[in-house]
Amino acid sequence: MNPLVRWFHQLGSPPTFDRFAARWAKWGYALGLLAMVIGVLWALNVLARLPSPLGGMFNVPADYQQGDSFRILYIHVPAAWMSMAVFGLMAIYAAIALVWRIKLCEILAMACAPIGAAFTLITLVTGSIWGKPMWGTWWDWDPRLTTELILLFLYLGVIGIYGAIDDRRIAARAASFLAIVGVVLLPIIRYSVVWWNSLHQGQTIRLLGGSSMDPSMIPPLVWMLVGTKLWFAGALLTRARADNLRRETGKAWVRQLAGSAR
Amino acid sequence: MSGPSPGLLQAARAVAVRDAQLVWRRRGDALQPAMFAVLVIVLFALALGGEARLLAKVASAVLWLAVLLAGLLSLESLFRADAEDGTLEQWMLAPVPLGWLVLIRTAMHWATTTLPLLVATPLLAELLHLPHAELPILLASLALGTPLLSLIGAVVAALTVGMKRSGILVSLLALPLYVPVLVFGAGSVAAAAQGLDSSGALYLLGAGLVAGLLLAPLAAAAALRIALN
Amino acid sequence: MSGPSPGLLQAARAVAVRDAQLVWRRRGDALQPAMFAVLVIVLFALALGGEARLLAKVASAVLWLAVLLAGLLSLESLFRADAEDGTLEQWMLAPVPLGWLVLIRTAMHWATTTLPLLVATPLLAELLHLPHAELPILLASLALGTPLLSLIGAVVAALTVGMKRSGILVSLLALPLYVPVLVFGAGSVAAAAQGLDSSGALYLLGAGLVAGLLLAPLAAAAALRIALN
Amino acid sequence: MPDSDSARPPLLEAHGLCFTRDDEPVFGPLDLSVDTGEALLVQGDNGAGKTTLLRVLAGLLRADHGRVRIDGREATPVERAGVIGYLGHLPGLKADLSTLENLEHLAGVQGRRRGQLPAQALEAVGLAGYEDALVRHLSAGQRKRLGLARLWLSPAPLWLLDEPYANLDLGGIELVNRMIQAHLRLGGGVLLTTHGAYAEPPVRTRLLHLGRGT
Amino acid sequence: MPDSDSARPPLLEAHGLCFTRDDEPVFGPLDLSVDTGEALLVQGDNGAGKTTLLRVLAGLLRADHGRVRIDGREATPVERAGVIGYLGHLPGLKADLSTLENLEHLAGVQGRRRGQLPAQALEAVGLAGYEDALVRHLSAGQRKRLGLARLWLSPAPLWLLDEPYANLDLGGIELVNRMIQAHLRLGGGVLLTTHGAYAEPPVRTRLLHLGRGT
Ligand code: HEM
Ligand SMILES: Nc1ncnc2c1ncn2[C@@H]1O[C@H](COP(=O)(O)OP(=O)(O)OP(=O)(O)O)[C@@H](O)[C@H]1O
Ligand SMILES: Nc1ncnc2c1ncn2[C@@H]1O[C@H](COP(=O)(O)OP(=O)(O)OP(=O)(O)O)[C@@H](O)[C@H]1O
Ligand SMILES: [Mg+2]
Ligand SMILES: [Mg+2]
Repeated sequence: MNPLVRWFHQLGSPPTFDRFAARWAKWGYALGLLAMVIGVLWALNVLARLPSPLGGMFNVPADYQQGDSFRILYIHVPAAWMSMAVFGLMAIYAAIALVWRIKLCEILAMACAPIGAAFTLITLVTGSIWGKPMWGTWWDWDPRLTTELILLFLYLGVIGIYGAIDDRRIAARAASFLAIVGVVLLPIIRYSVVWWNSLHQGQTIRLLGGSSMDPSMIPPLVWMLVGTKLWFAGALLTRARADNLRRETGKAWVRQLAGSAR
Repeated sequence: MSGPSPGLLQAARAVAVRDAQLVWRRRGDALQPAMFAVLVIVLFALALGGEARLLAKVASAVLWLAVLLAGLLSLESLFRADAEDGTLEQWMLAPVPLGWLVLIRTAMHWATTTLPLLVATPLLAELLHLPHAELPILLASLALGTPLLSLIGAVVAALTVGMKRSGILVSLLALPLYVPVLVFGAGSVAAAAQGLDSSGALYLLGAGLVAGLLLAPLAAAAALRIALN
Repeated sequence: MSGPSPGLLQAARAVAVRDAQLVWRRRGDALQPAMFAVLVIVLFALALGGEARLLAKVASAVLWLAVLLAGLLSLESLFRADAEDGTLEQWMLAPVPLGWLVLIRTAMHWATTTLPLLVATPLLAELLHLPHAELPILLASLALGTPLLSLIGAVVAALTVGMKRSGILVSLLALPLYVPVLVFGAGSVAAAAQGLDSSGALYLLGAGLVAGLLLAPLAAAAALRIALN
Repeated sequence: MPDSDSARPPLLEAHGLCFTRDDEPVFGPLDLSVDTGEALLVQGDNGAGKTTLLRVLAGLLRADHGRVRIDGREATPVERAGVIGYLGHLPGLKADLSTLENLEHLAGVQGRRRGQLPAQALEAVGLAGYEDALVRHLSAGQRKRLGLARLWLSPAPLWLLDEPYANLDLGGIELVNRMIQAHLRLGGGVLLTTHGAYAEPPVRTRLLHLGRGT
Repeated sequence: MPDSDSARPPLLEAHGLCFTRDDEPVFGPLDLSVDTGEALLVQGDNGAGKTTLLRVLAGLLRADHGRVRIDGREATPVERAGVIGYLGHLPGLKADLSTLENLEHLAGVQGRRRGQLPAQALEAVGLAGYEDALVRHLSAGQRKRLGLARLWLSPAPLWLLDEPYANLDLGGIELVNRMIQAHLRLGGGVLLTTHGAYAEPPVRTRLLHLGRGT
């Protein structure tokens, strides 16, 4: 058996997963929050202003064109990357769920959707806020903006199907199918700036060298990236755990759990 | 034996509470008409190639059309569920007039399907680059026009509730009746855009709304009795 | 005992003949999507107040949108009846691939709901004052684009066929997938209007159509098996 | 009104009632009456027209000929309002609401029997403990019981019951009989249909046999 | 192929078949087999899972565990195609087409038994004279007969019949039994469900009793 599948099978028993999720979700939230706080403080130059000998190391200069408004990048870019990464992850879970019929993967895929939708919404909102000073308009029908909006609709579609079918497993399979079909959108979002001429900025950031951005601007972004990933892990485990419990309502181990909680 | 028969207000409360509970139980469904309108707007902007100047000119017409189409598609859900599970039969046997219950039901349907759309209108107007000066007129015309659309739609929905697959027929029956509302509603914004006075059209819509409030529930109730025969 | 199992062509003929007979028995229903598109176009013209110059500029976008919406609303009828009366079950047990039957069914559905609309397009274009030079491009883009829309729509309709009240959800799911088709379809006409070369967009649509013909039936068949489980 | 003095007109009275559908007669000229404190049992095969008759009497369908009088007065919609409790093939329940919410809605629209509360009605039909269960999760028999609770709660004196025994187990049949007895004792009247003869209420009952073209 | 030599693998064989819906087991691990020339009768109460079992065997639902073999080979969709004739609760008929048109459509998609024509099949089930009648105008029993004609026309050797006796009068029950006998004589196999014990085919029959959680 495929090792990945075997791992899922081992973790896949609902009580085991419940214990796993209950243990690790809070760590995801806590560490993610910590990293994001560091990232934001760093980005806003709060760390640089702290009285410490290393203060200068934390300085993030204002952009020579955009002034301080560029700092919204530290929310916009991590959220944008997460919006796509979560969809990809959801599609992977969905594929495993469809092919090997692993229930845990159905649950995980469905737990991805609302979180990814939230990241997408954050991307859209922060992008609009940034767009007003930069382009003079909140919104434009630019390829990248449009495709990102469509990504939001796809997320909503997945959530919608999952909610519209009564049988949880059939619902999850139908929604998984849509998630897999929707993956074609990801490269389009990513390369839309290359294929069509676009208002939106092209590929500028490389985390490992060759970036056209000032190197001092990079570290807070890394903190934000790590922070959003960890936060996502926490949210995913929490949501999956809730769904898992809901599906298992009435089973002995859930009743035992409820009893011991009381 | 016959106990206290319910007053109009009590019956209205019962229907309104039930609808609110149902919407809450199926939150996702309630937002679908709004989503549809958003999609129509997005598609139109894309079809036009996103030219901001052209978009601004047709923005109010597109918004009106999108709201109207979304309302049209949700008409199906106005009475169908109640007819299929027998609730309408029980309403017909109630000591309060059927028209009154229909009015409350229609009002709740409007509040749960169209009102979210009105709230989202400023955002959608921004997507279409509608000039800011026209927004208040647009909102006023929608606030007066959409309840009227719902009332007219209720009559059509009542007429077709007995059919198995009414789908597009509802639209075909409703659209001609919607035309005057659309003409005055979109017309008021267009007038404002040209610097003309738009209050005339708005007054007309208001008058229509009053007439609709009085007549449509009775007509819909009569139609329901015919359709469910 | 097992007699001659039907060839692909024979099965295709059986489905096509049946669909033609059904359309003939319910002639009125077949024209409804076209009627709907006409009404959307008329409503839009009314909402714009009939300004000919503005209309001409947005004509191709409106036509594309109207055709797309009409197709969207008729998606519901693609598989639902066959699912409800058990025909799909029998198709699944047939010795010919389900994807093949789905392809034929989708083609017949396109021919009976969208083709009449294509035939009416020159007339509708006239209503919207579309410049005559753009008409051939518009027709070409619709001829390539609408079958692709039907194929994509078939996948979505298949996914939602098991739901009791799919209504607006179908639209919500289909529209994001329709966007590229719309962008290139309407884009080709817009390019022609600006005197640019529109063949690129048309080639892309053609390529999409080929891909759709190969993949969509398989995807729709898989979705049907999931939804009817 | 526990007294059913003979001077009172019958609760329900029909004369020469005919119904045709698509020019096909469903049931022929028919006379019937239901007094207070009395049950009328309508029997007939599948498709004999029992449901149709009940719907005509309830005013949900219009008869072609004949007249229906309620409490001695011509049965107009206004006259019928609040007098008729109808339990048909369709339960009139929302699958997404709880049992209690469903009862509250229907009682709000149709009124309540004096001194009865929805929760009490639930208990009366053996659904105590199911107050918050969604109707979606009830079995067919439990739904039927909820419909009976609705009827019990309603202030209507005249009950029209279409196959009240269907879907019910023995305890449920017993419950229907008890409810009918109690209702008649309180001065109500009942008209009920049944398919075969598997159950009928142990009360003063008249019988109407419906055959094709009767 | 009228000879059913014992060396041949059974037409249908299932081992350890389980089906769960929403994590509720519908039927437990189940073994069964149907030989050529043999009928297997599946009995059980309402909701016992008979329909579900038939749909799993037909490949319309996927089992959670267990394997199904047809003619000795693993039952993939390709393997099943053309082997299984399924008569379920849904008739698969178009109300707006005539009986003959319906048969022609289904025979076109599923193939025909050698030497049988749609009109002959209609005659075999007693619907001669109804060739041009729209299905919309048929009674429930006539529709059931049309479904049987479709089955008779199909070349599939293995029949899965879900309550074939329902809706039929005595003549119809007789017809089903005759069809099953003829089909078995031609070397086919039949698996059928029935509710109560009101009818069963007078042939070599095995019995499978399905209860909740079996
Ligand atoms: C609503 C408006 C906007 C949306 C939907 C949006 C969307 C996105 C998305 C999806 C990405 C990730 C692309 C990828 O990883 O390939 C991204 C990256 C980025 N966005 Fe935006 N954006 C918006 C507005 C803006 C504005 C106004 C600016 C600033 C001028 C901006 C600057 C950037 C930058 C610098 C990146 C990182 C690019 C890179 O990968 O190197 N965005 N945006
Ligand atoms: N909506 C309808 N349209 C056309 N015919 C109908 C309709 N409803 C019922 N019928 C027909 O009218 C006749 C009487 O039907 P009805 O439902 O009153 O019978 P019933 O005595 O209640 O039968 P059952 O015991 O099966 O409930 C039947 O022949 C039936 O086929
Ligand atoms: N689509 C469905 N969704 C959820 N539960 C279902 C569905 N179909 C059937 N069930 C449940 O599965 C169980 C088995 O149903 P099934 O239809 O197989 O029973 P059956 O033996 O055929 O009954 P009957 O004799 O009434 O036809 C029942 O408890 C039923 O409520
Ligand atoms: Mg009946
Ligand atoms: Mg069954």
